[in-house]
Amino acid sequence: MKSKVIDLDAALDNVKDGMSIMIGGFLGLNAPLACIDRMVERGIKDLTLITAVNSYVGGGLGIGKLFENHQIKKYIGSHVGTCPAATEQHVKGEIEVEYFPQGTVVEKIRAGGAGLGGVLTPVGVGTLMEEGKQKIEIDGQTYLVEKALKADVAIIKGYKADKVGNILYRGTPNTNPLMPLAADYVIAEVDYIVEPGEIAPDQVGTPGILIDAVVMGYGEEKTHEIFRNIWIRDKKLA
Amino acid sequence: MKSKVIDLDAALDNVKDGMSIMIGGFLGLNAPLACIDRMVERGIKDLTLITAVNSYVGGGLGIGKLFENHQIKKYIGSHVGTCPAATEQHVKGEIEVEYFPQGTVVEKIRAGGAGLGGVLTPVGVGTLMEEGKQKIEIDGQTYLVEKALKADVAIIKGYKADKVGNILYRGTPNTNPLMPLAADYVIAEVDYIVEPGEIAPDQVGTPGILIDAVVMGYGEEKTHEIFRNIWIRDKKLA
Amino acid sequence: MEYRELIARRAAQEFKDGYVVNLGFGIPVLAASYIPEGVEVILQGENGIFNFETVSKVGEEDPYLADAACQPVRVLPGGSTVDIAMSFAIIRGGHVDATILGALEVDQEGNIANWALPAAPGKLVPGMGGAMDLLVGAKKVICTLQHTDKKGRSKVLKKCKLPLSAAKVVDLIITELAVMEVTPEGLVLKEVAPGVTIDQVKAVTEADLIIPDSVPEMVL
Amino acid sequence: MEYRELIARRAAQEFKDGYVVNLGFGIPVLAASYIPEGVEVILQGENGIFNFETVSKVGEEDPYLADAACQPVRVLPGGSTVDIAMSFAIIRGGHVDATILGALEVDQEGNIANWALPAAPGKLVPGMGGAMDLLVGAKKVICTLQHTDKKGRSKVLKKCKLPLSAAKVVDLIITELAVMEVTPEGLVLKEVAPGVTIDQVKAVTEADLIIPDSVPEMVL
Repeated sequence: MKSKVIDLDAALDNVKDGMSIMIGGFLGLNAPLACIDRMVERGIKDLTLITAVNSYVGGGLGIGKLFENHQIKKYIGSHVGTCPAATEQHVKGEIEVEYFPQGTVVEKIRAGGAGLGGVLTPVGVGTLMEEGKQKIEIDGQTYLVEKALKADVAIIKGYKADKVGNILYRGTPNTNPLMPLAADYVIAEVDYIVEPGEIAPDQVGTPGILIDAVVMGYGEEKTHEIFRNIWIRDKKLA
Repeated sequence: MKSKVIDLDAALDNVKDGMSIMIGGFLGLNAPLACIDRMVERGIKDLTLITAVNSYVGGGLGIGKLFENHQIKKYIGSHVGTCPAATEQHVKGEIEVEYFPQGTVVEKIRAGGAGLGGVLTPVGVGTLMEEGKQKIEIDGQTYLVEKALKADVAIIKGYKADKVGNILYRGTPNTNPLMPLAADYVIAEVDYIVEPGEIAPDQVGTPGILIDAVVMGYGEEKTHEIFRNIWIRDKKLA
Repeated sequence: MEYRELIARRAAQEFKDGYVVNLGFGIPVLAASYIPEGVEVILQGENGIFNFETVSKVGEEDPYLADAACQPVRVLPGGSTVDIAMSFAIIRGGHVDATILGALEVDQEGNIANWALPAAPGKLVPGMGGAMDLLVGAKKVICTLQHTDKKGRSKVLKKCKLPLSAAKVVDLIITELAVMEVTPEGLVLKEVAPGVTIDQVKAVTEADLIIPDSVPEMVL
Repeated sequence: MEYRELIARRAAQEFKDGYVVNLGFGIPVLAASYIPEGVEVILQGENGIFNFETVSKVGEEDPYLADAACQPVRVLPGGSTVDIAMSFAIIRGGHVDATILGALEVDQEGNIANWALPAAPGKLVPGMGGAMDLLVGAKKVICTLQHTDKKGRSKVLKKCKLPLSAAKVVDLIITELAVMEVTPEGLVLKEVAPGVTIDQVKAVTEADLIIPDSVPEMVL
């Protein structure tokens, strides 16, 4: 099998202005920070960003930077609240925001990747979430029909990848295992790259067949430093 | 946290005549063979059995025995073909059979466990699967509405469990990780029981909160012997 | 007692041994500090983590592991992590015993509003996060909030005015003045805070309160 | 050449380097023995396994690991196992490049019947297993079957008579006599088996065949 390991910039050449993009991570944790930082430097713009949650509280890390640098045209996810720039741009009408309950956006991504038309969820019934949506009755219960979501690109974060793209996750993998099925081009940023066979088959969180490019992220040491520093800054650690 | 380890018979006391039951495994592999054998001895009957696939080819192992012993009233799954007893009873009208495409029955179980009303699948459109079912149009494509499935009991097979029910799978876990969400009472049969903390948190395939009872299965050695013998018998191994 | 501590202490009494619980930010998380003796609960974070505790000393953190507020945590023995689809399958599928969440408003039908404030015409903030899923999925929904807003207006209403997070889901409302239970008959006053009279509660409650013959004081 | 080998050899020519393929039992699995030099394919088993090979010596087997026919296998370096929901998400989601499946009948519209034989009134056997999902989900569907049944009747029809597995999904039909492609215009005869004439194919084909000016012989 051919190696999928490429330079981070070569991978990002496939991310163009105006594209829809799913980015893994939960408030910055297990997010592809190196790719995002480079996307900021490259200034790729007019993006439709799809994530489960928004940036680390207060912004300044991960996808927060994409909002701060005005690269987002539309945001699809469960909140803007943790990201001051996203909140401000939303309130001023500078970006379009489409809210979904977190479990719903997660299932919409999963459905997109799994070839399903959408999701039948009881969540949001009786709320604004109903607006403009089909509803369906099953055994006397009402469900919203939430359509499947796909994207042009997904950028995910793994702990280790082998050269053919098998991903091992560590800690809380959050949305990373879902997105590779739902996008046309999939970049996996990881902190270690190993040889095929070094990740045990039943510890693979995402099979390599779903990954187009493996890129080296900041590595474990720098990743640790980033989080240690923000947690110290925010008085979570001392 | 309290130990969930109990005697196999104490767990099976919760499986009563007439119940619906999901059983993990794929053609017998990674199936709860000890529980099934004991269910045969106990003669629990009139069961509605829900599985992705049927027994090992030719029967005589795992759920095949439940058919051979006439304990199944209704079967929900993707085929009867591998199990001569199931096929014969179906053809004679002795059991009720409800077929679904394998991916559909898997998603129906997942939906049942995940609080979703059902699944919107393109699979089965234009076939007999359409009969009596709602269809829904999303962006010009037609999907079948396949209702969520739940059961009274699920019996799954893990490799290891810790005493509070966290499950580590080995090899091909098949339907085992899905079923614990979709049943009222969940028995996990395993080949090793270990202390809490001995399974790394990110290797847990099913969180212990979903498991009601942990029971000791045949253990690795006997499991190995069972499969080695049938594979030799069937000329797969020599 | 400071109102936050009072509410958290009372909310903690709702924990039962073995409960899987998801706690919202603020007062709900504080409730974990007052879990009764002999009661063990399993914390769930909707990012996909079970049975954890926050860590606070440099060196204890794992940069790949955090709770749903992105605080550094450790997984306790018997805990686990899962992906977020599994996490919300567990939430929505009814496998979380109780959630404690804050609210902007609640009402006597058990409706709750806790996700949307109009920041500009047609612009709602901050978004619902995982609250809607928890409200619909958790077996028991406990809502903790201050009884009134800064202007003294009741936040326990006949009918919520803000966009709902979920309809008819709240089981119990705990404020610094009272504990109220949503029942098919209406909102029942179950307890009052120490030193607070029924009339004082009624005076700042817009909702119709059903007052039983005996309304005990909270035991904190 | 025995018909099974012939079909399998020709089917194997459809493998492209890097393809993820799912092979049905029988002739399709046999095709894996004839993968062209320099072409690497990744086998997928719908029970949740990628990049594996069967093992046949006692001691090589793992009692927790098998393919979708429950045969003992080993995972090759770069392979993996997943749960069955992920496996079918991958299949249905269009992430499998090609599937080769047998059939009872196919027709000129690309319909295929391979799951249901009436064994008694209203009783169909053996059931569809994972075939319907593969037929709808795989990017390319290759159908391998004998051109006629035991009584010499065509299995390549104008319209399938048995219950369909999927509608309008077959891309390529490979029999011991011919290769036929399903196109918007109809069923096109692409190749004939060595020594077989176009007329011989037409004589045993119920479907309307579009015959191009040049119909090469299979190169096996």
